[in-house]
Amino acid sequence: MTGAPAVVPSYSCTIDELMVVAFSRALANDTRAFNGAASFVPVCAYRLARRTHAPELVWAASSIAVDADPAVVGSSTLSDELWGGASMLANSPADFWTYAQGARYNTFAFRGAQMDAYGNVNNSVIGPYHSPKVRLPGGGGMADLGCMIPRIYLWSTTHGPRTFVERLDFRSGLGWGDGGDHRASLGLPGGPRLCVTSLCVFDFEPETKRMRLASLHPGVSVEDVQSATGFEVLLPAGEVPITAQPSAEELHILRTEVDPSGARRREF
Amino acid sequence: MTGAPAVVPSYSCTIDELMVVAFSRALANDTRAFNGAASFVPVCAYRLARRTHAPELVWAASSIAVDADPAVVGSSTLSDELWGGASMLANSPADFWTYAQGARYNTFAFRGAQMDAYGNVNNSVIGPYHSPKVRLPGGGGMADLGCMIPRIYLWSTTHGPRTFVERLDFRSGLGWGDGGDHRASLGLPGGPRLCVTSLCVFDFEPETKRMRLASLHPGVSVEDVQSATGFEVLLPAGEVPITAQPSAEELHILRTEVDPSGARRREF
Amino acid sequence: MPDGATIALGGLSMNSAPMAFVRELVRADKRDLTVVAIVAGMCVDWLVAAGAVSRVVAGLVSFEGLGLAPHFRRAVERGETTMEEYSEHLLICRLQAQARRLPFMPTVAGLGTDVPALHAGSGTLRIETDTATGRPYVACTPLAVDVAVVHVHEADATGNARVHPKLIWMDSEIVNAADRSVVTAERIVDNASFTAEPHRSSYPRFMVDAVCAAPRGAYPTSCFPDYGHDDGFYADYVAACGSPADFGAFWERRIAGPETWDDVLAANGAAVTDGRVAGGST
Amino acid sequence: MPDGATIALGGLSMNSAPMAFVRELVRADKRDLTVVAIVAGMCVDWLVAAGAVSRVVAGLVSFEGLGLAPHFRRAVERGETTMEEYSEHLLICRLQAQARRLPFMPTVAGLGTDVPALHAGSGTLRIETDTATGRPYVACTPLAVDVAVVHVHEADATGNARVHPKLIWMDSEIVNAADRSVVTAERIVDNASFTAEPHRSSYPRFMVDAVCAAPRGAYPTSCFPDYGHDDGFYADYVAACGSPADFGAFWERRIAGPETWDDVLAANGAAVTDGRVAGGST
Repeated sequence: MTGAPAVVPSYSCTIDELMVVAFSRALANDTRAFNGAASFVPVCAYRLARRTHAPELVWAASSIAVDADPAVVGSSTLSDELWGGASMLANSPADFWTYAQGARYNTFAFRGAQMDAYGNVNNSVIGPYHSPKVRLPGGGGMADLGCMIPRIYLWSTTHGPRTFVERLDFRSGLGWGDGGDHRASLGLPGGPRLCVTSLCVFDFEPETKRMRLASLHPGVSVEDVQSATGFEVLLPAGEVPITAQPSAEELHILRTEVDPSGARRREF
Repeated sequence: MTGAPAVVPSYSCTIDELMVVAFSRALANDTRAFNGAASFVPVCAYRLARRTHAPELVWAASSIAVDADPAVVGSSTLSDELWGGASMLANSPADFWTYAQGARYNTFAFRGAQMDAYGNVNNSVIGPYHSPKVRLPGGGGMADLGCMIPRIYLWSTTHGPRTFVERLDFRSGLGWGDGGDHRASLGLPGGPRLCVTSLCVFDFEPETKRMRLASLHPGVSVEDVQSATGFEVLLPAGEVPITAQPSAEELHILRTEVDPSGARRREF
Repeated sequence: MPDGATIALGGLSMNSAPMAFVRELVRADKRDLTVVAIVAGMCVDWLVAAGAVSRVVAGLVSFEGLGLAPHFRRAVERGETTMEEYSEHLLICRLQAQARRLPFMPTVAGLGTDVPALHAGSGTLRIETDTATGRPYVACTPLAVDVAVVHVHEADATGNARVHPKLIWMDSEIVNAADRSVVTAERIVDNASFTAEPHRSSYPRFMVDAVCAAPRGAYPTSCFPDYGHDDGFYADYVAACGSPADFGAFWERRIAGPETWDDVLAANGAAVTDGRVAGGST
Repeated sequence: MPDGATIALGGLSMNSAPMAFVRELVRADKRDLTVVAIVAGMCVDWLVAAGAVSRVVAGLVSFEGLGLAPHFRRAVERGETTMEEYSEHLLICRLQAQARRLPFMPTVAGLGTDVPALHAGSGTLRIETDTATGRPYVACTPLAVDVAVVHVHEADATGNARVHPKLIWMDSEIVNAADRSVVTAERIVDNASFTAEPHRSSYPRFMVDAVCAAPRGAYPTSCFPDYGHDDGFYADYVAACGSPADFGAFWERRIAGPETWDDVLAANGAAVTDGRVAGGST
């Protein structure tokens, strides 16, 4: 489902590791995060951040297991295999949804089959809604958590023009909406902060709330990103930096403690 | 707080026993009840009914302990002393209030410092609301459960003209409201069924929804009830029956199994 | 469970769906069901494959990283089954409005997305404005459910039921909303098991209308801590969906054909044992 | 906790109120507090007796069958303290609207009673009509709370906390609504105690801003199964309220005067032991 060009980083790390580390470094110590299905990159990023620069970071595995610290990441990010070491198993209706609505959980990451320049996502249909070319799973909690959670992160392991589109076929989950102050005008907190892809890292231009290149992965050019992106990519003032290389310590922790079985590679 | 005339039943039971049994007999097998504070008469009635004619009756002690079957009734009907033998301790916000709102619990009993002919109650103030003669505790859950629960029972151990009034100083809890179809017009289910007092049992006249004498306790006359009641007491067609005498079995079960410590007498 | 009924299925994604019960629906040749499932997958796909479903009311139907739900996908693309799509929380709010006998439940979920507009015609969701603050919200109207079916670890004969180590997913929302509820249980236990630990009960007997013993009844979804989902079954299922003939054989041999649920488990190498299901495809 | 703050107290009636914390407020000579308590009694009466409270926001304040709360009653009758009266569920709905960042929570509670009209002026409750069904409902607006204080059995140093055998009352509603939360705990335990049984945790650390050890900290209310409420204390308290002199002496000797909470317990014959408090008045 992607037309992304192959990227071979010139680093001693793989693209999954580069993405996890880039995501991880963006997370502050007061992050209180949770995850949904098939979210290996975010799960590894949360775990890595907690073991490096953000020791007080909260991660609720599957939105349920608060402060989980499992020995390995298994084949599902909703499985109880991920819940080892938790201090609390929260109940979804009474606890999770209250914490999410009150922004007690302040951080969530999602992605869609399509994403637009404002960080809105589509995971419902490709093609016309009522006679779709592809019926996708549905937005699940994206329409909810996109509205409730102030710090939204997006990621994509398939950066190509079919994923990053000018216009979504359906808006299943809210990013910055129509841009500008649209989100605030709905009374909703925060919005998307970063989008970490297989080619680059986007942030969001503060006024328009459109994706803007924040850094290029090694070996990727601005033109590579633009040609893999269906909307006009905003550029920062000055030269676009290269995504910072993971430290040896980060890589060691990621490979040996956070995700020794390499579950993060399931998304690639 | 009562001007009730003394009642000395000519039975081999006391008034508390007569009231508990009268209440108990009114409870159907599909009763799903719970109780609040200082509710000894209802608690004994639920327990007695379950042991006699209504074996499937549900009683949630303190609204929490489903199917509790304690050895004794203690000094508070909200105490964990009442929770022995329960099959479930429900959580109040997530479980109890959902069951109550959905009428999964279908039966509740309350009383007030004042009660009117429609079974509305006042437990908030005596006198003007903002400069009260007596500031009472407040309605607690009466305003809630009076609206949510289809089968409401009232009781009073102090049947006198200061309790049964023409006009409440404040309506803390809803019975039949203004009477007639008022309650249904608010979209609310059911309404009060009986009021068991220290002098008599009232039911509610089907059209007006006003209290109507259903039976007189032994030795009590219609005039006794009327003079102890601040509103006009409706009479049934024909002669007013005498409240049925408890059976020997009922008395035995009440005294030895349901409430061996006599907690029910705390209300008298 | 008549044809045309609205049935809500418990579980979340690859966890704790009442699969043994779903197979009984398949074998009973049900038709025209409306299936409510907040976050679902295999349970919906079986019912759609059997031609039992005219409408799916859900937030998500997938096999997570193991793929799309093939029959669901195809039936919706062909217009044979309607996907009445909500988000998780919008669906929860509709269930809560029903359970609590409220005209609606308000939420900010769905604001700014295309989801509410899908339901403007039916009126099941309405975007409204708070009169005091001017803030918009989505009013979620009650969703009536005829029967909810959930899978638990233990139940007694009267209907008391519990999930180990506690109820974490959203099954209580469908039980609370439904007119009637069916519990399938890994084990039927004595009531004394509940009275010994009443704080661990998940449902009281008066919320449960029927109890069925169904050991390993969530297979191939998980019922942790007892057993995990069976990756191998999912993979084989998705592979078989590549051709109608393959799927027909798979369906007959591993899902619909075996006489009993134990036979299904045996056909999938997942017979009831003390351990977790690991792999398990035959 | 500045003068003028809005503080919500946990517990229900004669159960699990954070009394040791309340005594600290008394000794700190707080003024002009707004006290939110869904169903309360002794905790409110102590604060009113100390002159700390300008407004009580509650559904019920009493000592159950043991009498009215004397200082609360008198202060409201004299106009010294305002009773902002709700029902239990109306108050819960206001707290839920706050916790969930909703413009309001709807309920049928209070319809047909005089309670909503008390708040028509302030607008904290509004009777509205559902646009689709014409059904009336009460819109309960958010109730902001500066600090919630709840008493639990066990907490760890990071703020994870649990109630035994489970959280049954409505304390989570005030914790969820409040900007900050304080937990007083019978026992401080290691985090390992939580990770060993994570399904039993009541609050995660990120909902708790401060933890204080307070053995027997709910006295004279209950903290079952550890100890029951102390009937004798309630009776002595009510009796002492008959005269200002008696109450002054009682207050000094048994509540406000003792140096530490342990001294309070000792003065009431309720020192920390392994058994339940039974009686206990000196």
